[in-house]
Amino acid sequence: MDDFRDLYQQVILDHNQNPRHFHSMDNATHEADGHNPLCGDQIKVYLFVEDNLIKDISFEGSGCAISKASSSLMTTTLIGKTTDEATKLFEEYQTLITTGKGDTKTLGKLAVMSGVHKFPARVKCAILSWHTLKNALNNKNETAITE
Amino acid sequence: MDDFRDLYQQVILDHNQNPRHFHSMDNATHEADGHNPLCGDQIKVYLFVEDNLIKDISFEGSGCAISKASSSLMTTTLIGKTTDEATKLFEEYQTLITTGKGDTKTLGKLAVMSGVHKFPARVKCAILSWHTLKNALNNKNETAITE
Amino acid sequence: MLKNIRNDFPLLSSTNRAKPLVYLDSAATTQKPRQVIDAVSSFYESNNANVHRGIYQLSEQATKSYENVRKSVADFIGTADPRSIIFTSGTTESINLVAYAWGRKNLKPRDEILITEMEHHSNIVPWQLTTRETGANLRYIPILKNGTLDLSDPEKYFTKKTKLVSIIHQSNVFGTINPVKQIIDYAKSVGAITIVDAAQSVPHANINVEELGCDFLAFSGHKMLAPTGIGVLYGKTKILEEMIPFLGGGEMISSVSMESATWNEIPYKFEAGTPKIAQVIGLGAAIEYLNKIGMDDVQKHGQDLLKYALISLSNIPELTIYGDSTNRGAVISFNVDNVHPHDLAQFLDQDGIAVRAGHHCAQPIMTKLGLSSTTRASFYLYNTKKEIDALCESIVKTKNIFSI
Amino acid sequence: MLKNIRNDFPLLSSTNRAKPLVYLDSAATTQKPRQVIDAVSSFYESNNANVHRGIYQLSEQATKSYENVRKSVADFIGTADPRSIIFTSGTTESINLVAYAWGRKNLKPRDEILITEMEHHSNIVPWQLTTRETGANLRYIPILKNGTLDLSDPEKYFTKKTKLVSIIHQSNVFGTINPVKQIIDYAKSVGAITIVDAAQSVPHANINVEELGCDFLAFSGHKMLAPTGIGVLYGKTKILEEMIPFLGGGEMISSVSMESATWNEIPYKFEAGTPKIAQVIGLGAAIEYLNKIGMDDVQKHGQDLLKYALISLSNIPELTIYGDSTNRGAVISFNVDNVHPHDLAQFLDQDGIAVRAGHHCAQPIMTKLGLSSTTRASFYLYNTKKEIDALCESIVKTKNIFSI
Ligand SMILES: Cc1ncc(COP(=O)(O)O)c(C=O)c1O
Ligand SMILES: Cc1ncc(COP(=O)(O)O)c(C=O)c1O
Ligand code: FES
Ligand code: FES
Repeated sequence: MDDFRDLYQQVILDHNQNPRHFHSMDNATHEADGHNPLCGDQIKVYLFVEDNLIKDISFEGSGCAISKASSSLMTTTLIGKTTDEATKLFEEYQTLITTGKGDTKTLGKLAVMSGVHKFPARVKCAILSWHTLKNALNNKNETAITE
Repeated sequence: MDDFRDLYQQVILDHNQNPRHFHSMDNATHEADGHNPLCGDQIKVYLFVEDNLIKDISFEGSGCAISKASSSLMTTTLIGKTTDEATKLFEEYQTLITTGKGDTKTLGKLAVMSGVHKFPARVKCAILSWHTLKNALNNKNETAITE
Repeated sequence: MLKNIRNDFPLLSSTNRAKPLVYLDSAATTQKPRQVIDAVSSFYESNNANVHRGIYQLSEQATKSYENVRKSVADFIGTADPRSIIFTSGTTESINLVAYAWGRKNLKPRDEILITEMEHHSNIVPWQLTTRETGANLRYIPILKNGTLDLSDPEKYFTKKTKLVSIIHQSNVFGTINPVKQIIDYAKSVGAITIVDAAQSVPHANINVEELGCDFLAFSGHKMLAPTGIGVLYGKTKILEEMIPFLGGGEMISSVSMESATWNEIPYKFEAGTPKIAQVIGLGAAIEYLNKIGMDDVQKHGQDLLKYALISLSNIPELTIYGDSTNRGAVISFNVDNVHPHDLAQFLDQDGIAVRAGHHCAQPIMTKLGLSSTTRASFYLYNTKKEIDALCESIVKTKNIFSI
Repeated sequence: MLKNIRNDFPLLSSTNRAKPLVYLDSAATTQKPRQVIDAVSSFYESNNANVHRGIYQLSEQATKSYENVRKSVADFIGTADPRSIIFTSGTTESINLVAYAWGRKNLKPRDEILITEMEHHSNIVPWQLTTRETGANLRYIPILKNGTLDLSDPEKYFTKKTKLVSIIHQSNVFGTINPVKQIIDYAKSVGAITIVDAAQSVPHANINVEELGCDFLAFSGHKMLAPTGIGVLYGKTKILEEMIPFLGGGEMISSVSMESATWNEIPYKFEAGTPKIAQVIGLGAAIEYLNKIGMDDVQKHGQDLLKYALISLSNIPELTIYGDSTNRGAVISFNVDNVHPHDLAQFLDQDGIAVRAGHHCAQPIMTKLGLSSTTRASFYLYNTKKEIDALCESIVKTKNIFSI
């Protein structure tokens, strides 16, 4: 039961209900599509990057609470970070959701996602937006598919 | 044990050791090849038929005791019979080796083969020469394959 | 009705997340009765041997048991000839077998393969692969909003070009039972070969291939109480005899030389390699179990649960049920407003309830309906109305959490 | 050595024709230990669910167990990457998978497929079928009288035309263990893809695919204590990734539209349909059992029995043993003068002894040796010297009956 409460923390339910930066972006410098083959959900991530600084970021698409909250938290976390910092955070975050371990200081609000690792079927939900982000930053045109 | 003694009756062991009409035939009017895919054994049956009367019959090839005895007994039984009688006997014999039942009067010496039906893996051994005979009589050129 | 059945299924008295298990995912795979589990164990304990070629009692017995199941299967689907029963590893392999051994040989550029928009991936992808190899085209009979086939204009789909028609008997998404007899008649009128994907129908009702008149029928053991890893392809003997082999190897040959080989008689021609012996024995036990209950009662029980569930679920506001065919099986797909199916399934799981969320291996129809996924509850002979009550209660609870 | 092992195998204490069973047909299929039988039962009793897509605990557990076996298999054959392990229904399907998904795509007219004269039908017929489709030619490395390969003139067989080399690791007729490493090196020197048919070797010794350097390796669960209906294809990930799919259906796709589909990542791309879940679990238990004993001890026990049996059988006059490779596995083919192998097997059966008689699915080599069949005794970890004594005794008895 505690595992479950960890997974669906109030913050997550809240971000699901009211996802932040949940819209398209006209002047995006980078964008990419993401697809979770397990469920068929699709998202799109937009970035506005200047001098390696992520000045704006947004997303749209369908997804479960875990995916929406993860995307939403990603946007609020990354605005104002450099692309290098984003890439580093991606790795920290990946460790967090697959093992439950990570440095809460670096991760900040992302730490609420730690409960996911107890639910392997949902790890892809939590990582989808991040994979898509990475593709966007690398200017990859292919759809990111969660591995 | 009794099933087994039925299968390998002395008559059968004897026909295996000393198969009758175990040779080729130069002046055959009919001949056909037979093949048992279960073991790879091959035989050939030769017939000399005049006015629908089987005047001579012989066989050659490789085979187990059951197959050799069955072929040998077939030759001794059929010489002097009409081709129609042979076809009828074929059916009687098939019933015998698959069910153990049959009219001992019609079957004559063939009745010693009744034990085969208790050993389903050996039924093909007992029927091979007869299938081949049938093909020979029908002037079929294809190799008889036990079904 | 169907009393005391649950005691036969050891897993049904276990727990899921420390709650009594409510298993509502039988359309994916069913639970197994003691009788099937024991048949497999006892085969390994007292009869295990390779079949068909052994000159020893153990092997003879195993062969007999194995071949007897072929007869029960033939009987179970209403055909007299066991030679028309090929054991495969499942519906997927069964359909692929036809695609490779009939399709790739007989289809030519511009020939048409006709399926429906509500097929399972296992009845779509093999044909997409076949079209690549043969140049044939793949066409779809469309479906209507209510989850039934649009057969209003058969001439449009059944034409001289139609060479193969493969249809899902019962949809694993909507439960829709398709008018396969009618479709087979259309197909015959244009001379096409017919395949019925009966993965969801054979477990639930009396199916008779002679009545249906289909050329092939495919189904899986694991969806009808039998072990995983075993399936069946029924085929008309005349067609099977004319077909080229699929997998090459032992058992399927009559003789092999270095240059070439000749094929064994059917059905062995299509059963290359050491057979799935224990799984076949398990399938036999499953059929015996189903026969003992009687397929009419199995079907009636499914229909009772279905009706009860349809009413119960309809009473939940903001819940949408997909498909409302009048002729349907014990499977319901639905969604709850503002709750993603995977979240719903995760919340149900927490209450011990196992349902499925996703595209149910039927993406084309999901796309057409503008959905990426649904939640699916499916019922089998061991389910109860109380379990449906538990499902509804848990859905309402979840809905409330998500709408705060 | 290998003490108390027989108690793990329920069937070994049963009877054959009312005599204590002496099971000497493990090369055809092995008996199963309690641990494997129970692993399968207990999966059905407490963990049965479909894998990979279920959002409920039961399915998550099943998925975890299933994927853990993939890791054990990888480990067992010495590769670090579980993505190179594909679950199939057996060696036969494994080899056919390569023939269809690699061979039919990559082979062109006049390309050469190279195998040996001592192959099992499952490594001959798939290639004969492939040559028909592709126009490639099938060539054979010949064997010598002693049952070993004639590798005296490699340039004759390994040429620029050679595109695929598929070799039996251990002969199921002679027991010969072929120098596969050397053959793979020849194959690599001409740029050919390599397959090892390890159906008879993986059960008996430590096999390491990285050391062998082969591109593919195929084996069957049922010959190594595991259930029927499960096999493995190991493939180098880079090659698997480039290959087209084999069977189409669920699990193997990433997404499907009406027009086309994209494939799932490896190994799933090659595992279409509901997996052989319980059989995979059983394979895991078999590997655990073998690991516990240790493959070195398994091999040593086999070699001990082999040596003992070779000596004992050689002492019987009028008995011919086929093949005398110095490097060989625990399998002996022989014949007794004037006693047909099927009669011999039938007489042994009467004494409770299960051996195999026939062409052992290796007709080409039988034909070359001028044989239509042999009797074959094969040994595994549960066999004893006493059983070999019983075999010899019964052979002598039979011989006497036939020579009266
Ligand atoms: C050397 C060899 N290869 C392949 C096979 C085929 O294996 P299976 O029948 O399990 O597919 C066998 C056993 O029958 C064998 O001994
Ligand atoms: C309608 C339908 N067809 C085919 C299949 C595929 O069956 P299997 O996965 O057992 O091969 C399924 C189930 O997954 C199904 O529901
Ligand atoms: S279920 Fe689709 S992203 Fe979570
Ligand atoms: S074993 Fe070959 S004919 Fe009897």
